[in-house]
Amino acid sequence: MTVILPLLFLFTAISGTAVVLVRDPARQVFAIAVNGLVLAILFDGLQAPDVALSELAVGSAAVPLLFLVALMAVRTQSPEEKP
Amino acid sequence: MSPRVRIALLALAALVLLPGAAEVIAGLPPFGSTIAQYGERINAITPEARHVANMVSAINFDLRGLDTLGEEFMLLAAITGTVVLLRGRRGEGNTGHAMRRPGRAVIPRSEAVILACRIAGPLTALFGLYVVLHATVTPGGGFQGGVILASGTLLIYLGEGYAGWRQAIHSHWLDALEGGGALLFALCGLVPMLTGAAFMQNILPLGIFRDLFSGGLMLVENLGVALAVTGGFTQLFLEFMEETRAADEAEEPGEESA
Amino acid sequence: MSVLPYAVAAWLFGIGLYGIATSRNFIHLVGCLGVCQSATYVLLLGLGYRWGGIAPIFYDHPPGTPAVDPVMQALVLTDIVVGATLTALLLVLTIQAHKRGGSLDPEKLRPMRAGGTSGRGQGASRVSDREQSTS
Amino acid sequence: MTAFPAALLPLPVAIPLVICAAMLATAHLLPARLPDILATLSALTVAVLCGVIAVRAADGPLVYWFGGWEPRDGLHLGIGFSVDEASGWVAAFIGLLYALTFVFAWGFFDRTHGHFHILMLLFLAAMVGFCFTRDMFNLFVWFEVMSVAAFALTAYHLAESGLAGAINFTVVNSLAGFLMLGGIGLIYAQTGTLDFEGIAAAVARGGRDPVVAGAFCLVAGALMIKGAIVPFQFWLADAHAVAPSPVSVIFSGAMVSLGLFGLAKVSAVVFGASDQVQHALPALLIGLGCFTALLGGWMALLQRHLKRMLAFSTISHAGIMLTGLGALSVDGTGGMLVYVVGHGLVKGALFMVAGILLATQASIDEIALRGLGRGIWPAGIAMALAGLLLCGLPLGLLDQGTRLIQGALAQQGHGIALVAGVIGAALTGAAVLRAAGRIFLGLGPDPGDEAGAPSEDEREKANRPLWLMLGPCCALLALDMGVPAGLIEHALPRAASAFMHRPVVDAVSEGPGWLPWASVAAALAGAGYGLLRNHLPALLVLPVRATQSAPTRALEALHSGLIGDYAAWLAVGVAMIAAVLAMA
Repeated sequence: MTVILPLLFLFTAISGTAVVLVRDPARQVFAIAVNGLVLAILFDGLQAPDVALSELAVGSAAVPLLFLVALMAVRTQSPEEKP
Repeated sequence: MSPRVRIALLALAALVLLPGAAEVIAGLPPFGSTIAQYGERINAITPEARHVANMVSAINFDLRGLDTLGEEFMLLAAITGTVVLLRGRRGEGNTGHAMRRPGRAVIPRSEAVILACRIAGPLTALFGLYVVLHATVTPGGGFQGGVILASGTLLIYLGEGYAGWRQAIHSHWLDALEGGGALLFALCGLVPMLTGAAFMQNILPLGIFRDLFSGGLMLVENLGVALAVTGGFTQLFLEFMEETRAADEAEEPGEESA
Repeated sequence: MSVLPYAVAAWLFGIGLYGIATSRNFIHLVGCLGVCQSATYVLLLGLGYRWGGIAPIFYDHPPGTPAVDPVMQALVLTDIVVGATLTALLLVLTIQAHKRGGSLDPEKLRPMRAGGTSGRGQGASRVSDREQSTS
Repeated sequence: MTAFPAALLPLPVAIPLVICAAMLATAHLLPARLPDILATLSALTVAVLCGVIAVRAADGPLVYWFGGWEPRDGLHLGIGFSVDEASGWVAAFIGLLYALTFVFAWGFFDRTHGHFHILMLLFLAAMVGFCFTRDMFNLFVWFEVMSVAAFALTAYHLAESGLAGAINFTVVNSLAGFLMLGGIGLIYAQTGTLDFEGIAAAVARGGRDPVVAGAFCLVAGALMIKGAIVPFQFWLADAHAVAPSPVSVIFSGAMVSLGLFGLAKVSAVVFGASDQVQHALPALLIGLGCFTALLGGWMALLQRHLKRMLAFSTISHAGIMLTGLGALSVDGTGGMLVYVVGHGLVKGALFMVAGILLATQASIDEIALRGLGRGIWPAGIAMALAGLLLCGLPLGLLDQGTRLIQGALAQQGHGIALVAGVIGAALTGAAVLRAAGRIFLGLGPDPGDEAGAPSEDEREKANRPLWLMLGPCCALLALDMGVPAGLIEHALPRAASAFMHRPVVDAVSEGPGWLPWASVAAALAGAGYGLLRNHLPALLVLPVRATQSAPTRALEALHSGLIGDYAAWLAVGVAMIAAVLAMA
C-alpha cells in the first residue's frame, strides 16, 4: 500500500488537472469520467468502499451522463436558435 | 476585468495563501498516523450497540441520521428545482408523452443491443437491489443502490428506445416514489417521538450482528432513501433526456414550436 | 508522503478555481467546479485514513480491529450527493441559459448589464414567450 | 427521554419537511389552492413553535440529542440541537416572514403543482435547522440545503438574465460550501469532534494552532460569502435582482443575515477560545464591514432597477451588521441580532412593494415608473416609511438594533465604523426615498447617474388583488414598529450573553440619540438632491456630478457579472482573511 497510495494521489491530481485543462466540453466529459474512476479507485485504496461505490455510480457514471445529455441538448438546439 | 488582470489577482491571492496553507498542512497530523477520537469511539461501540457491521451506514442512518435526512431533502430540492426549471419552457402539459424533434435521423438499433439491454437491465436491477438490501452488512446502501437502480432504467432507454422508455416510466409515479421515500424517512424520525423516544431513535428490534436484517430502524430509513434516490435520479435522467428530445417515433414536423 | 494528500487537495481546489476563473464555456466551468469539490473528498478521506486500518465494516474482521475513520466517510458520502445535485442544477441552468442566450460563453451571457445587449434586444421575444405559457 | 420543552426542538424542522415530502408525493392530486394553505399554515406553525421554544429557553439553552445519542464520557456521539433564547426568536421571525411571504405569493405560482411551495418549505426547514444546530457538519448540511433550494428558486422566471445571475449565484455559493466543508474537515481532524462545545473545549486546550486558524479562515470565508460581505458580495446583486419577488423577500430578509448569524455563532461559540481568532476578528470584521456598508450604500444610490437597488442596500446593511459583530461584545452581538430581525422585516416589506409594482405596473424600473404609482398610493406610503426606517428613523426594532450596535462601537472607540454605518444607512435610505418620490409622487424628471445603471423589463403575474399583497407588507412594517422596546431591553442582555456563551451582563448601552436623526437627515438630503436636481443651483449640482460619475462607472464595471471575476475576488477575499489571521 505504501507505494500505491501516493501514486493514486498523484493520479488524482493529474486527472483533476486534465479536467480543467481540456477546454472542449465534448472531450472534457471523458476527462470527468476518468477523474471519477480514479477517485473511486483512490477511495477504495483509502479503505472507503462505501464512498468508492458512490463515486463510481455518481462520479463516473451518472454525472458524465448528465454532461453528455447537456451537450446533446445544447447541440440539438444550436443550429436553429443561434442568432 | 480582463483575463490577464484576473489571473494576476488569482496569483496574488495564491501567493498570500501559500504560506498559510503550508503552515496548516504542517500543523495537521501526518497522513495515516491517527484518526479522530470520534470515529475511533464509534468503531468501538456501534457494532455492539446497534448490531450492524457497516459503520458508515450506522453513522448515516443512526448516529448522524439527521444529516442524511437533510441530504435526502437536498436531493429532493435539487430534483424539484430541475423539474421546475426544465419544464418551465416546455410547459407542464407535455410531460405525459414523448416529445419529438423534427428533422433528426432515427438511428436503427441492432438486435444485439436490444438483447444485451434486455439481459443487462434485470441484472443491473438485481445488483441495485442487492446493494440496497445489504446496507448494514457490506458496503453500499440506499443511496448507492438507488443510483444503480435509476441507471438501470436507462437501459430501457437504450434497449427499447425513447418511446418505450417513456411508456414504462411515468413522471407522476416518480414524484410519488421520491416524495414517498423522503416522507418515509422523515416519519422514521417522528414516529419514535410518539412513543416518547427521541427523534429518529432506533426503537425497533436490532436483529443479529452480520445478519441481513440487522439494524432495526436503519432498514426502514435505508428503504426510504432507496425509494427517494431511485425516484429522484430516474426523474432527473428523464427530464434531462427530454431536453434532447430524441426522435424515435414517426416524425411529425411542426408539433413543437421551439 | 505524510503531506502529499493535503497538498493534492490544495492543488485540486486551486486548479479548479483557476479553471472557473478562466473558463469560456459554462459546461466546462461546471466540470471545474467538480474538481474543486473533489478537493474536499481527498482532504476529508486523507484526514480520516490510518495506515494498516481496515475499512470500517466489521464483516470479515471482528469488531475491534483497527479501522479507518468512518465519520469522514459518512461526511464524504453526503458531500458526493451535494456534488451530484449541484452538477445537475448547474447543467439545467446552463441548458436553459443556452436556449435563451444562444451561447455558453460567460462573456456573452452576462446578467443584466448597463447598456449591455443582454435582455433588451430579446426582451420582446421573451415577453411573448411568457404570454404563450400563461395563456 | 427528553422533557417537554426540549422535546419540541426537532418539530420546527421536521414539520415543513414532512409537509413538503407529502406535497411532492401527491403533487398531481392536490387541488390548486391547497399548497398555498398548507405552506402558510406550516410556516405559521413553525413560527409559533419557535416562539414557544424561545420563551422556554429564557432560563437556559434547551438541548436535544437526536436518536437519543447523548454524550458519553464527555464525547459527543450524535447530533444535537441547542437553542438559546436569541436563536429561538430569530427562527420564529424566519417562520413568520415565510408565512407572510406565502400570503404575499398567494396564487402567484398556480401552474407548478406546488413545486414553489415545496422548495420554499425546504428552504424554511433548512434555515431553522441552521439556527438550532450545535454540530459543525449538520450546520454545513443545512447550509447546503438552503443553498440548493435557493439556487432553484432564483431562476424561477427563466429569463436570460435570471439564468446567468442564477449560475453565478450557484457557482459562488457552491464554492462557499466547499470551503466550509474543508474547514470542517480540518477542525474535526484537529479536535476529534464535530460538536460546537466539544470543539470549543479542544480549541481552548490547544493554544495557538495554525490548523484552527485555517479552519476558521475557511468557515468564515464561506459564511461571509453567504452574508454578501465585500469582496464576496458580487453574486447577491445578480441573484436578488432577478429572483421572483417573494423569493427576494426571503433572500434579503433572512438568508443573507443568516450567514452573518452563523458567523456570529461560530466565532463566539466554536472559536471563542482561540486567542488568535479573537485577536484577528475586530480588525477583520470592522474593516470589511465598513467597506461593505459604504460600497453597498453607494451602489444602491446609483441603481434604477428597484430590486437591484434593494439588493445593494442589503449588502450595505450586512456590512453594518458585521461591524456590530466586530465589536466582540455582548452589546454589539445583541444589537446585531436585533438588527437581523428588524432589517429582515423592513427589507422584506420593501421587496414586497417592489413585487406590487411589478405585478400592478408591469415594471421595476424607477425611471420608467415615474409617476405611475399614484394609483396605488398606499404602497407608496409603505415604501416611504420603510425607506425612513431603513436609514434610521428612531422607531422600532431596526432602530433599536442600530443604536445598540452604535453603542457598542462607540464604547470600543471604533469611530470610523460608526461613521461608515451611519453613511451606509443614509445612502440606502436616500436611494429608497428617491425611488419612492419618483414613482409615487412623479418627482425627479431628470435622472442623474442612476440613468446609466442596468435595467431590464420584467413582469410578474398580475391577477392578485392589491390588498392581498399590501397586507403582508404592512404587517411586516407594523411588526417592526410594534414590538415594545422595553421588552427587548429587558431580555437582550440575558439572551445575547447566552448566545455568546458569556456571563450575563447587566445592561446594554445604546449609542447617542442624535445619530439616527443625522442619518435620516442625510438620507432626506440625498433623496431630495436626486429628485429636485433641476431646481437646485448649478453651483451645487455641477461639482457633485463631476466627482460622482467616474467612480460610479468604475464600481459598476467591477460588478461585471462575469463568474471568472467573482472567482478571482473570492480567492482575494479568502487571502485577506488569512492575512489578517496570520498577523494576529
